Amino acid sequence: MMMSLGPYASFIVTSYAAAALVVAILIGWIMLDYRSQTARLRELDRSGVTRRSGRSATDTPRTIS
Amino acid sequence: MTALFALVRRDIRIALRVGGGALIGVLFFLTVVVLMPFAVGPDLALLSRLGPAILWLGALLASLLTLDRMFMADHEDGSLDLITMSRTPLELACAAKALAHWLAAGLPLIVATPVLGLLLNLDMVATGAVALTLLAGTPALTFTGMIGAALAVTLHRGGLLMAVLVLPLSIPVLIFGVAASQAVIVGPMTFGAPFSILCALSLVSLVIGPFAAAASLRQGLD
Amino acid sequence: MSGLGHGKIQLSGRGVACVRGGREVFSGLDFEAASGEAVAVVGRNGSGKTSLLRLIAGLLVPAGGTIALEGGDAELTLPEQCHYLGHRDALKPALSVAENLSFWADFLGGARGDATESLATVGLEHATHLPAGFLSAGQRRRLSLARLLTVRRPVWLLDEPTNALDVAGQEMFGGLMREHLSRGGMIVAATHAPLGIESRELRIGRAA
Amino acid sequence: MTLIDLANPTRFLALTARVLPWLAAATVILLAIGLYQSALAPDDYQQGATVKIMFIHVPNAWLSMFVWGVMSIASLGTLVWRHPLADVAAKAAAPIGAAFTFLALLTGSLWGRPMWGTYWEWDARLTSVLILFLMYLGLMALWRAVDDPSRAARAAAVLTLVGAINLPIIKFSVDWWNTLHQPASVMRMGGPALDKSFLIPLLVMAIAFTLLFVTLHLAAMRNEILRRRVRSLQMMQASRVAFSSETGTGSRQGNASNEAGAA
Repeated sequence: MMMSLGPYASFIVTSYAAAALVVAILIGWIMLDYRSQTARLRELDRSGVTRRSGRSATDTPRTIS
Repeated sequence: MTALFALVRRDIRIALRVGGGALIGVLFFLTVVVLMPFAVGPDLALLSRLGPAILWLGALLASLLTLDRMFMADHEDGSLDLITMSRTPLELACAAKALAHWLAAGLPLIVATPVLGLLLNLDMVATGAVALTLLAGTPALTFTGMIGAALAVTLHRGGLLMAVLVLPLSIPVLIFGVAASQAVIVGPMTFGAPFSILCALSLVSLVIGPFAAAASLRQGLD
Repeated sequence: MSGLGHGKIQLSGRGVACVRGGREVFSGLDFEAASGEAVAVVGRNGSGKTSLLRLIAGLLVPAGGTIALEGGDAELTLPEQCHYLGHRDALKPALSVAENLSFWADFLGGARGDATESLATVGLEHATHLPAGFLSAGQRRRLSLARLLTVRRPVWLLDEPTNALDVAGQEMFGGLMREHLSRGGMIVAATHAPLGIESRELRIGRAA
Repeated sequence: MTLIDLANPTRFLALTARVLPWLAAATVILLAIGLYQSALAPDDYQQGATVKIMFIHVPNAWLSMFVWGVMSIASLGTLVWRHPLADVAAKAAAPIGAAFTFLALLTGSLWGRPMWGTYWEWDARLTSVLILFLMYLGLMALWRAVDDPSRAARAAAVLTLVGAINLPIIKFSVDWWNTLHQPASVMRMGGPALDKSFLIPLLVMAIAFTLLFVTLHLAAMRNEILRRRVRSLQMMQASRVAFSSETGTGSRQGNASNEAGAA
């Protein structure tokens, strides 16, 4: 189905495209970040650093000190 | 050459990493420019007339603020001692540091200019003119500001004192930067004359800045 | 390769005077140091130990007298042949251990040792990719020592070098200094604690 | 699943792994429905087809405020309840909120161009959103400026809450400033009464974008938890290096001098 977008079609298309682009960048950034963090964790695992068992995973101020 | 390249690369890396100040400068620029209409009112015609001046003032303040730590950080952790002792002349090291600072903190300001031009109702040509004058003029701001940053190390005082010292030095740059941009938008003048003076100012500061900064750093050895 | 590339070198100061903040710290100081020799600068607090090192390093201008190095590289000035290890470590917390070291190696130039090997020697080989900000004071000091190994220079000026080092670190450092001396290097160290190697004492200031 | 259960990051990670695919799927379906409906929506008699920008502009504008609300609650969690995941949530939300705010601004100015003849008008709404955007960026800069997340968390939480209190004041001042200057000729966006043919697609889009935010936020929180794990492991690695070198220095030093002697 072809819509008629009137004289300002380019503005409408641009705003939808920009929204798609920004959301795509967000998703891409989050996925790349996830991949790099898991890779670093794996590397640290390989070099023999492991967390003491029973220790909370995040380094909230109380658990890290 | 490797030494200078290493110094530039290190400074850019530090500026872009966590805790670095490069992007905060752009944010400051953005904030200052956005603040202006609240003071002068949202009259678009007025804003577009003031636009180049607002952008130039914003860029001036933003590059000044980030300059503050240029030598201070190296002084505090002892790096400056080693830089002074090295085989690289201190003048060249200063120039390399200024170049790194401009790449990390000055260029982003120019990249941000078109967006801000939109907010101030500048048309494409005017925005381009302001961006071009900033491109030609911000090196002068960095290289004269560097003298103040070096003095701040000597005097063990940063911040406001440095601003008071450096701002008067940057008046010529401001005059010709704004004049060249205005020439494109309204002016009876041609763009060429003030723009070439602006470029000349930048070139002169490229020479004077490193020497003055190195001299004041040497004086301040302690 | 000797690593230093020089024959015998001789550091000498004649009638050196130091004035800081309008106060005369010391004056008429004569000293000598030769290849393979360690000089321990001792004296009470405020007697000018650090100032003497900074004078030799060219970081302070003497109020009188001369300091000269004979037999070194004729093309280089005295400070350019010195390593200065001060109270501050000249490290950037945002950069990794390896980045910090390789920056100084690139920037200081001259004859280079192997950076990885130097890091292993000072016991930081597992930490190369960690930000220097994660290191403890002792580890930062070790990283500074790696700089002395990576960039070869004949004269080491050390200001309280064993500060922040644990017993094992001091032992390791003693080995490094002996190694440096045996290659014809020279050490001038300001210290309160024993240096850990055989050294000649240079007492400055009035005896307390 | 209570809030206390969520306090354990490992359990949170497990939950995230289970929930994320479903959330993502729901987001995609709702977005598809919303986009289809907004494509079918009729033209506005006054604005013509440009009213279609509304379907993307309004959800983003809504999220720009909603995300700040989420961050404010998370900040309360940091300061008052000391919930271990609160500052993770606050930090992860900031860039996403900034992105949605940016989109609200961008689509707003693209909408404004045909309506006003200029991309940017210092209209009260747009201006308020611009200030909100700057505050998001400031908050992100604050998170970036401090290396230690637990130290940054307190500062960011205080700033977020101050911002939440300040936002209405800023909105009010901007409105006042704007009416002081603005000629009344500028057309207001949206309009008071929205026809049902616009309202339903708009609601679907708003829900879809909110779901999108929830999905992205959970994923970003997971990243943040992993990042902190990496950080604490690196810290441990650093301290362990010191330990091993203490025990092993004797032999290593011997090696070093041997190598150097041979060189």
